[in-house]
Amino acid sequence: MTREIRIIPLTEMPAFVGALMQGRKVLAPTRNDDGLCVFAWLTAPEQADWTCEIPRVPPKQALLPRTEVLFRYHREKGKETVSPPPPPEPQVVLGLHPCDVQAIKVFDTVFSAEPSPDQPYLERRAMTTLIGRGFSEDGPSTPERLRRPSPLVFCRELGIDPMDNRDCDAFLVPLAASRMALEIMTDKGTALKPAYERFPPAVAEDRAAIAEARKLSQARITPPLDMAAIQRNLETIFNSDLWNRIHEPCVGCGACAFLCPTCHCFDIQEETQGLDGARVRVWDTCQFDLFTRHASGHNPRTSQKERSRQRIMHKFSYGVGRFHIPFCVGCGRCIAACPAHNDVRQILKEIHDLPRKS
Amino acid sequence: MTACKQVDLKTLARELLATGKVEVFIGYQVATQPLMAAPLIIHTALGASHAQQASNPDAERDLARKVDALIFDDRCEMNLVNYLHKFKDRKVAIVVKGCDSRSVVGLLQEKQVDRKKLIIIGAPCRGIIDRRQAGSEIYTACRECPVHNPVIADYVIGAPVPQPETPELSPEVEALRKLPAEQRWERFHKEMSKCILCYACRNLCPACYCKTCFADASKPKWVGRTDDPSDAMMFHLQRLMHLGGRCTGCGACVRGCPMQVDLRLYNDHLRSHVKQEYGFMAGMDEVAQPPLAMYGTDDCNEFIR
Amino acid sequence: MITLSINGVKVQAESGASVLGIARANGVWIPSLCHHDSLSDYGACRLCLVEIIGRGGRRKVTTSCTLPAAEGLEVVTESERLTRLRRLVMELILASCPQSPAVLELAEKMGVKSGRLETNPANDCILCGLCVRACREISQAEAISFGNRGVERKVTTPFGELSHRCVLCGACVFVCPTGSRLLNLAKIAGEEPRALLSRFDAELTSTGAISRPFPQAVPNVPAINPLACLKLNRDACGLCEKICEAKAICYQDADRLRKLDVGAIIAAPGFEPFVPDHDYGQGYTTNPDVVTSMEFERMLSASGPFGGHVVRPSDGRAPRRIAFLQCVGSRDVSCRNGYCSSVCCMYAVKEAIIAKEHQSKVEPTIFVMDIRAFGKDFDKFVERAKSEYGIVFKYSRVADVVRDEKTGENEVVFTDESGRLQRERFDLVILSVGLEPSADMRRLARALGVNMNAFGFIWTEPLRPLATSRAGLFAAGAATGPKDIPETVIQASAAACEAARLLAPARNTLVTAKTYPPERNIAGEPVRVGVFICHCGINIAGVVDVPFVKDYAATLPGVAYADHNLYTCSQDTQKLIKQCIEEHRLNRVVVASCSPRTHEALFQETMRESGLNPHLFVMANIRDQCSWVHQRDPQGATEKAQDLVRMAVAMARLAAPLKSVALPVTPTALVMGGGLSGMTAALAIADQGFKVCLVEKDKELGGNLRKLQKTLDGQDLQALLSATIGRVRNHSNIQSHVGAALREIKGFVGNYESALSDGAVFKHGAIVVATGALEYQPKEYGFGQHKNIITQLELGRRLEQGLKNEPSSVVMIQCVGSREEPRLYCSRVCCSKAVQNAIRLKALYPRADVHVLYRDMRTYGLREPYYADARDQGVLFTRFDLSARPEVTWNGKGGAPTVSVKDPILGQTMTLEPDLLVLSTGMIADSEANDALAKQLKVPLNQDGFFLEAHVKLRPVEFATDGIYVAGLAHAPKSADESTAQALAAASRACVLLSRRELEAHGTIGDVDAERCVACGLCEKICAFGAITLEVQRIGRSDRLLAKINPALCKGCGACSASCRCGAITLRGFTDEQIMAEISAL
Amino acid sequence: MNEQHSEWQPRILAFLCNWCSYAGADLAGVSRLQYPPNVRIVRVPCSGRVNPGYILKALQEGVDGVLVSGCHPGDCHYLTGNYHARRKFRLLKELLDFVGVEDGRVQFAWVSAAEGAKFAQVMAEVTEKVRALGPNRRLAKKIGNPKSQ
Repeated sequence: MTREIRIIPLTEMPAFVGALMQGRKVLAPTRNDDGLCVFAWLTAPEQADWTCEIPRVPPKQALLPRTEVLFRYHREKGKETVSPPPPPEPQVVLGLHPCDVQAIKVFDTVFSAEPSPDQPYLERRAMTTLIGRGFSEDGPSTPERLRRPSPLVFCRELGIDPMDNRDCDAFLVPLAASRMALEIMTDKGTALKPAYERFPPAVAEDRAAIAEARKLSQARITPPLDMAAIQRNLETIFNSDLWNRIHEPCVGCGACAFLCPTCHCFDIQEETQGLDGARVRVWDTCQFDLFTRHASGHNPRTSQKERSRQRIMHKFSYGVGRFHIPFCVGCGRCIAACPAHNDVRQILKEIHDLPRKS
Repeated sequence: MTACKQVDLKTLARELLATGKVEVFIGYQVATQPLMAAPLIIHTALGASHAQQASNPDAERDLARKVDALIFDDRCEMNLVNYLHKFKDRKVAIVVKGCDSRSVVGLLQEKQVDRKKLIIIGAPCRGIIDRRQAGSEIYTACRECPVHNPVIADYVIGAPVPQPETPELSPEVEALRKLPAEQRWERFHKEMSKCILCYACRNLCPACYCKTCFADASKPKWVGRTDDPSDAMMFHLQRLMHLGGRCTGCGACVRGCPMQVDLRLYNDHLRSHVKQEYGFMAGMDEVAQPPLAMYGTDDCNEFIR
Repeated sequence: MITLSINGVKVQAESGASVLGIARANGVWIPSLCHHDSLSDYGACRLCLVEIIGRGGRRKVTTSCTLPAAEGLEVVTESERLTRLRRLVMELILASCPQSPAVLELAEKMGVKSGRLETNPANDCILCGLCVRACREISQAEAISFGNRGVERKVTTPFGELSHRCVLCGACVFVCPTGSRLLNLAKIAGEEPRALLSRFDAELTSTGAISRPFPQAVPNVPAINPLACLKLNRDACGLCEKICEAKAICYQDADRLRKLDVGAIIAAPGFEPFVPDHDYGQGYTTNPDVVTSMEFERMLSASGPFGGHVVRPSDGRAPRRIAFLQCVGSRDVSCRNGYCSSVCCMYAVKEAIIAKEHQSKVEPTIFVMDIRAFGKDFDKFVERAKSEYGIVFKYSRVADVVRDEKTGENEVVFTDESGRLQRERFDLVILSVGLEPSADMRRLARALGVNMNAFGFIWTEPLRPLATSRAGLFAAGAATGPKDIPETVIQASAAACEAARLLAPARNTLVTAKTYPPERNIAGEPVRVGVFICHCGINIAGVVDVPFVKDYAATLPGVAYADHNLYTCSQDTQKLIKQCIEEHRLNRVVVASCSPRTHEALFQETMRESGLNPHLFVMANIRDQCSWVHQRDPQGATEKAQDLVRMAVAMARLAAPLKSVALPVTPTALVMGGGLSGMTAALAIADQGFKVCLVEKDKELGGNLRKLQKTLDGQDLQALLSATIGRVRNHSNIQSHVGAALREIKGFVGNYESALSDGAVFKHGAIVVATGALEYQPKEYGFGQHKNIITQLELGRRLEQGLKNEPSSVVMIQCVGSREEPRLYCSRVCCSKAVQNAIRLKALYPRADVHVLYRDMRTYGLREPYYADARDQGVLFTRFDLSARPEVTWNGKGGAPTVSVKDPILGQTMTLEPDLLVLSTGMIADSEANDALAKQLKVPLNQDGFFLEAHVKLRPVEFATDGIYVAGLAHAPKSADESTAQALAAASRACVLLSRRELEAHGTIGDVDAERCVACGLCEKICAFGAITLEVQRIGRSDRLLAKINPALCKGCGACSASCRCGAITLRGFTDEQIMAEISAL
Repeated sequence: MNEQHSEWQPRILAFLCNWCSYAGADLAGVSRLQYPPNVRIVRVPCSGRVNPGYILKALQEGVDGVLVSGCHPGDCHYLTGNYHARRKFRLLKELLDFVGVEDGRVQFAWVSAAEGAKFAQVMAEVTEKVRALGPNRRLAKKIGNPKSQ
């Protein structure tokens, strides 16, 4: 069976987005007042911006909000009453780069892992439709600024194809003559029919163009980094001098983790005001001293050295070891955001090139 | 700045490291991204004595390679002074621009660095390229910088640069001051809504060196971590208060912010208030008394009933 | 107790109580005009009608005020019938009393408009008889009663004649519900009542027969004025006893004679302000807009009769031009006060500034003879008054104040400096009244057996300024002559010192120590807060719903027990609290009642008696902050009380026991400086049995005293010098180190260790700084260039031996090097010195012309008569202005100096050719030495380089840092007797410290968290008490520089904590966590 | 709470120094001076004890106004506490004004122990000023309290 594909002129995208917004919240790449690309909840269809490649803020807030109320409570006359938060609403994440899609796969893996699948996450995930978007430097309709992809994106080195439409409910592919092809991949995708049915189906030429773009993109996949070698090396260098060097320029902020599409650590906090209160889940990061500090004051990760190591280990060793999937998708956000200009690619290269100890 | 020796950066670094005058050299190298420089921290071999190191050709080669990688030019935006906190008891040499040198003075004033263990390498600077402007302009903070030449240094690399006239107060801040409170609030709210509480600003700031920041304290808990903008406001307002009379205006917080929160507006405002009210400029004079450590019996009383 | 029902609601009441009262107490409103809680009821006004439901539901109407409560009584207060009846009654009342605002207000509330009946506007009495009952029941005077019958009935005296029984108490007027104009005491008693005037408010306001003397009185409780009380005078009234729920009234209290065995007596009866009588002139007794400075002081006070607004008494309008007339009752032999009152110039300047600050439009002018700003830093204050506040000073003598009755303006008639009569108009005139000995000083002096001086002050020895003519009897303060506050405080301490010298052997012999049970260790116990909420009689419960707040408190987290008490501070309740602590294992206690400022100590005592640390106690102030100030808003007050209790509980939950630390005291003093002050202090301390180490930088003792010959009153200072040195040398407790300096000092209050330059090292507990000052070496007026130009000190020395040649003319120039930049201060002693030398010159050489060129003659206090004496002797005094200072020239080498100066009377330049030109040079601080010592001791200097005391008025001999005291010229220029007094005062303060075996550092102090401190040094700079230092400390296995708080020096202000960015300092008892918990609890 | 609702009552927190202003409050009480019941008092040893963070925190916790009151300049029981406080508060005021927090949300007063009348007046004026500003929405945190969301 051939996949359903619709063709949407770029000028009609606001109409499509507007239709998506009927009864759904839509998270999409936008440009803020400073001109910075960020994933943000749309309040108007025109806000979706198709010139963004990897928005600075990842789409993870759709599934793991920065602040999530787990329940509320109220105290009166010495008694507490507890009330659950409202159930999640249907939502669409639009314009996902395939590496961000891969990141959501990491989330799915972690949050559904036994023995303690994360109910709030899974409930929210079930209500979420993912619309990916392909990026092809070779496509005739690719805007000029996207022809040269960000030098910081290294997803191809990790084996992720920026035209990959797997794991999406629908997928947008840029076509010539300022058009987008919308590939419908799943039932969730099909459920968007009211939004896309007014657009014409793809003709054979279009299908051929899409296939051609995919082929060119596939061909550009660089020999992937030897992730297995990296993981093997990591297992042996826990106490290596290397970490002394790596952490030194790091200032210990949380920019890399908060902007990383796969980082998913959180903290649980109490927010109280008078007799009312809420238990909330907020983003946290292993880069903060507070992250592992015990109530006693003892901290197993005393310095930035341990914390920097934890980040690399978690991304490239622990994740792979437990879930057989690296916790890095090569989006390059951490490189762009790092105020000390640390580059994870360099670190990976150093680890990869370490002389094997026999 | 008193006249001191003009030297070549790499030669000096090589000598300081080779003679063991310093154990750590903090400078810049080319970053992996265009128009940027990254910090380069060079150690004499860790733990190894000077003699041992000389006998280790690998280490020697590594050291030489790193020294060769040292640069100083208009890409070197980071304020490296922040790294001094990491090497508190070590003998350190550090490359500082004019603005950064004020941070050193601030730290000397607050007894955070031992002058005897510190070699300051001044780097006269005409301004840093603003990478957000695609390399065509220098940063606003640099355009308005009153100290293009370091105020304190043991060595300088390059000749002093002319000091352009700078406005008493950033025109942008001045314009903002004139807006009605409602619009100033909108601006503040907008800036604060961008913040993701990653604390890069704090962690980059040389004047932020508390062992436990109030934002990380739990007893009592001053700042929440939610996306309610009031949490970011609490964090930044209190941090601004802590920097009152101490901020030197180096701009590290603004350049380092991944979300481009414009903290400069607020720091500039307070800095100009402190200068106007108490004639004080942070980081200019090591023996000057910071205004918030003092009082005047004739201080402004108008805002009090 | 019985139970009755009001509108179907069951209420409890005393059997026989009036139903009206019960209803009101239960919040049921019933109109009434003739009821007063303190008087019997007799149902006169008929407004308070209610229905009683009898057997079978029959309803009977009756007045509720006369209806006694009985078991099972059923009362209805609202019904159609009642409304109709009450309205009818009201209509009748309104007709007879149509214009009383109170009645009209009630009528409106009841929905009654006048109209149907004929009214009598002349009447405003409703014949309720409250006045008659008050006169009978309260005053027991029975001066008034009802007379006549029917429509003629009225309140009157017997036979309508003036009553001799009326006591003018005014109770009748006070209780009258309509404010009737017919009730006129003048018609009853034939005279107007006189208001009882408040002494504190300078008699500008009236007060009651029971009142608090003034808002901050100690003890702050009301007292009965025995001259005005009806009970004490006529055995009438007694109302206060009935009303006081605390049963605090005791009419039997009376003056009692007591005999005390004492070893020394200190007389400090103070002074009284001069009262200008009719003969004095200037219209004080006749002109309403002439007030005394004391009255003006109250007028300026925010807590005074006008709330701080400056108003003219005559018309209540804000005055624009105000005049201060100085020297009223001072420097005036016509009222036998030939002395200067010392303080009036400065208080006038202060009052002028405050008036200006209150109302910027005020233009004050001060009419002075001299501006006598001789105190420390006073001249700077005067300069500010001129330059910043535009206050005008006019050198003049005021002849009179004339009031223009038509315009209400007042003309000040004065002679200006040139001797011309001038007139200026002012809205308000303030008489700067002087200080006089109190009226019964003579009686007191006779009783004490001490001599008085010519002006009626207590006489004291010139060089022992506290010693009276009788051994063991000392006098201090303004009782011995006019003084400003710091001098008074100094004298008080000095007198204590003199007394303590005599009493030292008996120290600590009459003390009994209180013992407490051992403190319970509450570590690890779950928080169990006990909350006690006070009714304070009706003071709180009358407004705040106390039982409700108590129930609420019981639900708060951590609260294990809650109760309410009639008086939580009563002895019974203390027992109860102790029981509750025991029974309920309470480990925190919250009392919600009144102010912790007055009652915290009492409850903390109870805590200690129960074995709990007193810091586990927190108070919520629901009286001063709720019931008393929100009387009209019971609901708001109750809600606020809930909040305050919740905040207090939140605070208490985090309260921790605080330990006080005992630190030993080394009973030795270091006295820096061996001049008159240093030696006097050393002797005073040594005489009290403590060791003294006396350090003098010169090779011999004596300091500046060595340069002085005689005092103004002729006392031989050299004799004093040799006697003092002799005593110091021979005193077994004093070790002198001459030619020595302080090399190093370590430690803190009670525990210093010092090393001297001569190698001596010793421990001591206190330090007295008495390092003196230097004589200014002038550069002005050709000094040093001409042999005939000498200083006043040199003249004094020469006069002792007699001058070589008889001078025909001597000119003295005052304020050389003083009172101008860069030394904008008065050297205080030079005027007196000039007068002294001038008199001496005139005595030795009566034909010599002696000219004193001065800016202001500052012969303050009892020095003034010598100034008058000098003028009588023919010494000529000529004032000059700083802008036209004298000029000194001379011809060639041998020519006599020529002084030219502008004569203000002639308005021309006057040229003098004296044989001797004498410069009155001031004193300057030894800046270098003071600076060095100030750094060593970490104490401040003022901008002129003199040591800066902790408080210029109230703590003149101590530094902010405990354990260090200052005396003599090191503090500021002063005379020998003043230095002596200050030295004794410093010694006295030092001995208070040295006499303790140990110092107890209180618990509420700062606390440094070594884990957080980064040693930035901000706290060290901010601490006013030198309590914080950065020190290397051993933490774990490493040495780190950290802030360290000295518990002995910390005063617990918390400024360090509020400034510490790292949160490394907290203030015990007021921790960040506790305060934040309070904030969050709101 | 609701602005339009006439029943809205501002909640105001006052930090009073123990020696002057708290005593002034006591004197207002003893003198039975009536003022609106909107202010809740936190007693601190000295106005110098008041960390500007307390003021910010109180606003975040949702109080509608904050008052800090201490001894008049020169009268500090701890000599200089109020002077240091004045500098800090000046800085805070500058900052709050600049970011656009309404003038009057945070107020300062010097009230002496003798100024019961001034205390009552300050209470009334502060309450009125805050009432005129309406509820504190700017700095108040909403997440903990469903009503304010």
